[in-house]
Amino acid sequence: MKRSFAIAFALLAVGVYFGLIVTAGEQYLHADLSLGVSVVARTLIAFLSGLAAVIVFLGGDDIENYARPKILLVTGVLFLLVGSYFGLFVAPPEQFMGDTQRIMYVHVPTAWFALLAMTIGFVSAVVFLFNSDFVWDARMEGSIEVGVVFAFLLCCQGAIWAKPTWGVWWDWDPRLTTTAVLLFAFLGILALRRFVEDPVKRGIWSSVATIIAYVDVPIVYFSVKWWNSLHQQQSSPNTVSKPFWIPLRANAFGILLLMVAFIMLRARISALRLKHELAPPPLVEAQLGEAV
Amino acid sequence: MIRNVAAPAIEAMNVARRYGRRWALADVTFRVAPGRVMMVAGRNGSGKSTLFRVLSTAIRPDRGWAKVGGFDVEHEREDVRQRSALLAHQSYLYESLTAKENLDVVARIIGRNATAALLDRVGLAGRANDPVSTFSAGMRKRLSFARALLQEPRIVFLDEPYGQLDPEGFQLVDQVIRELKESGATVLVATHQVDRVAGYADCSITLDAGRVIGTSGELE
Amino acid sequence: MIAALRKELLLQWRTRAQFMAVFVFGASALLLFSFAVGPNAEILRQFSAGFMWLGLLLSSTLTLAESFHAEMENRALEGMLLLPANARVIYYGKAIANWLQLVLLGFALVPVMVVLYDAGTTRLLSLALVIMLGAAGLSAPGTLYAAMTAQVRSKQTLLPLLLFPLIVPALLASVKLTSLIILGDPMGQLSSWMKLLTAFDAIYWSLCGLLFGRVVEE
Amino acid sequence: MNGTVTGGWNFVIAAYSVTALVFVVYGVTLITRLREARNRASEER
Repeated sequence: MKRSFAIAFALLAVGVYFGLIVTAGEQYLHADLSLGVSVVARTLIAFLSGLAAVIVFLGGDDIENYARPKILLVTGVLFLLVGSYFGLFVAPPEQFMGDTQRIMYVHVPTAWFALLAMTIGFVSAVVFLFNSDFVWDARMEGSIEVGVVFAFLLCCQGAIWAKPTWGVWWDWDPRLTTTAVLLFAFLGILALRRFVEDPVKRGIWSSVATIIAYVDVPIVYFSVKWWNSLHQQQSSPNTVSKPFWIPLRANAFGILLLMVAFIMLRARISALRLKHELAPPPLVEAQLGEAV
Repeated sequence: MIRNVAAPAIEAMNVARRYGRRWALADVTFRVAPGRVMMVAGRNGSGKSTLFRVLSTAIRPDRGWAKVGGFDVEHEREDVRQRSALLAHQSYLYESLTAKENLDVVARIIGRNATAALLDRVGLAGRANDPVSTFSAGMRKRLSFARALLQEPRIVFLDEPYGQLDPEGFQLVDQVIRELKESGATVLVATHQVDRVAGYADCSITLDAGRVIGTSGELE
Repeated sequence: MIAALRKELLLQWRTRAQFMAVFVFGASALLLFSFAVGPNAEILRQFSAGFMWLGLLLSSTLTLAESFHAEMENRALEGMLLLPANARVIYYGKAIANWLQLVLLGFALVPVMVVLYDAGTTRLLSLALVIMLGAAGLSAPGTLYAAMTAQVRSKQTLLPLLLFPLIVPALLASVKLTSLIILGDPMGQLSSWMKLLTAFDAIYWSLCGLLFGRVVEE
Repeated sequence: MNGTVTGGWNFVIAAYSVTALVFVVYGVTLITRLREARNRASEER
């Protein structure tokens, strides 16, 4: 358990090195730290090792340990501070979007990790249905709630982005609309969990509902896309050019760590309640004197 | 599948089941040989109904395991269901359907008929075409009895079979249980009519707070 | 399967008064929608498809919840499961029965829509097909969620809360298809929407059948 | 207008503030809820 935490951190460090430090070295120190790895490969490594870190962090998570989420929380905040500093004060305004482009540095990573949190919820639901291990029920509840919070945040950021860009708060953009639908679908699942007392039923039903809602994501996306096809197809905001990499990726790693920490914390709350609910029957001696 | 014929009809090992936070069954272990009539005694809330619901695969045990007719109640539910029937606390009847329709629905799903004969048997032939919603509690009990018998079970769980019945109904239940026994079926009867059932039961267990606190007679 | 379906249809036939009540509810919803827009015939005609499907959707939560009422009354559903009948058979019996009822309700709401919104069409066959596919999209997940929420306190709120976000694609496709049929289809979008709706139905009819057993077995 | 969105700093500030607010509030509630749950668990023991 202890080892998996170290491995996850090492994976994260690899991702941060290739995704962030090499680029920062090129930009500001004019030093080549790439170790001969090409740009495309670096991006791929950063992406894959970040994903692997999330899997190892959560898969090898010791639900009894309360120090780890806090370490992750602090590290995540540090990344976010660095990323936001670069995003707000260092990165140049974008060619077309001007300064509003800076919203993208928090908006895009939030979108990635909202979807990832819900994917983790989906995976936990499938695992729970197969092995009935309540650790996965706790993880499912944690990741769904974090997914809901992120999706809510995403809708707020999306509205703030849409106003200066298209002049309206809500543009029925397929991605944003899908997020809103997802937000309501997963809110419904959290409500369902509140109304079911029996922990076994609660686990199974919410797993089933999670699977059903998650499968809906691509269908909702395509239906909204076609439905809204008469509107202008907005181009993707430019997040690919190198000057924008540092704030975007620093924030991405920061939000990644926050997401993992939030899920861990929330799963611990659920696990404590489940421990209470699933306690074995009390070992009282049968009172033979009172037999019928 | 070939199973050992001498194997117990019902075997429960450390069975426990929770409703919410309350353990309705804490730890129940017993075995019954085929063809026996066993009485399950115990006051209200002692776990009799929960035990029957676990054994008839209506609910899963949270701890322990049980086998009915040699089949595991958790993993071989279809096999258990094919061989057993439960007369439950709830009647399992559709209120808007008539007595005959209720039986026909069951008969069609499991591929049997002879519903008319069964209705006659439980004394409801005259009300066969009245909807269940007009029935009294005792008549519902009779109808659910017919519903359980329709499945031609080898192992029968009767939860309070005498509840709400008239004296004539008492006689009917006695007779049906006797016939089931003669046909070689295993019958478990949960009841408060201890004296009445003790007259014909081969053995008995007594439950309290979800545990077995007494056994009598030859269980195996 | 046939036996399970027959049972459902018999139950529905016995509660046909309920169906009339739901139909009146749907029709009055259509009437109320027009008050929200105002007596502008052109706008009403434009929105007619959306209003009809919203009316059907609102009515569907009533019929879906009702379909499990009889099952919960005396725990009849548990009784069915204890027969050596597969949970999947029970699910498909119920889902098909609910689908038939929704199709019937949809057909009944069409004349109301035509009269109120002046949204007539001669392509009745395609309209019927759309109603059948759209109702299938409502009934498959709706039956599964109704089975869950029937056992829960405050089921009236929970069923729409779970169901409405889920069926957004089916609703969008059905509304779009219906209005393409009524208002004409200049861009030839009909077939791609039809494919989307069919895909939604196929996915949820198989997925919900797989998962139903886990929901009702205890 | 040359196709560039000018200004918009207030929107940027709003977006960053909302983000910070949501993260901080959610993080704080999580930690307090966890503390409560742990206290309750230790009381029962």
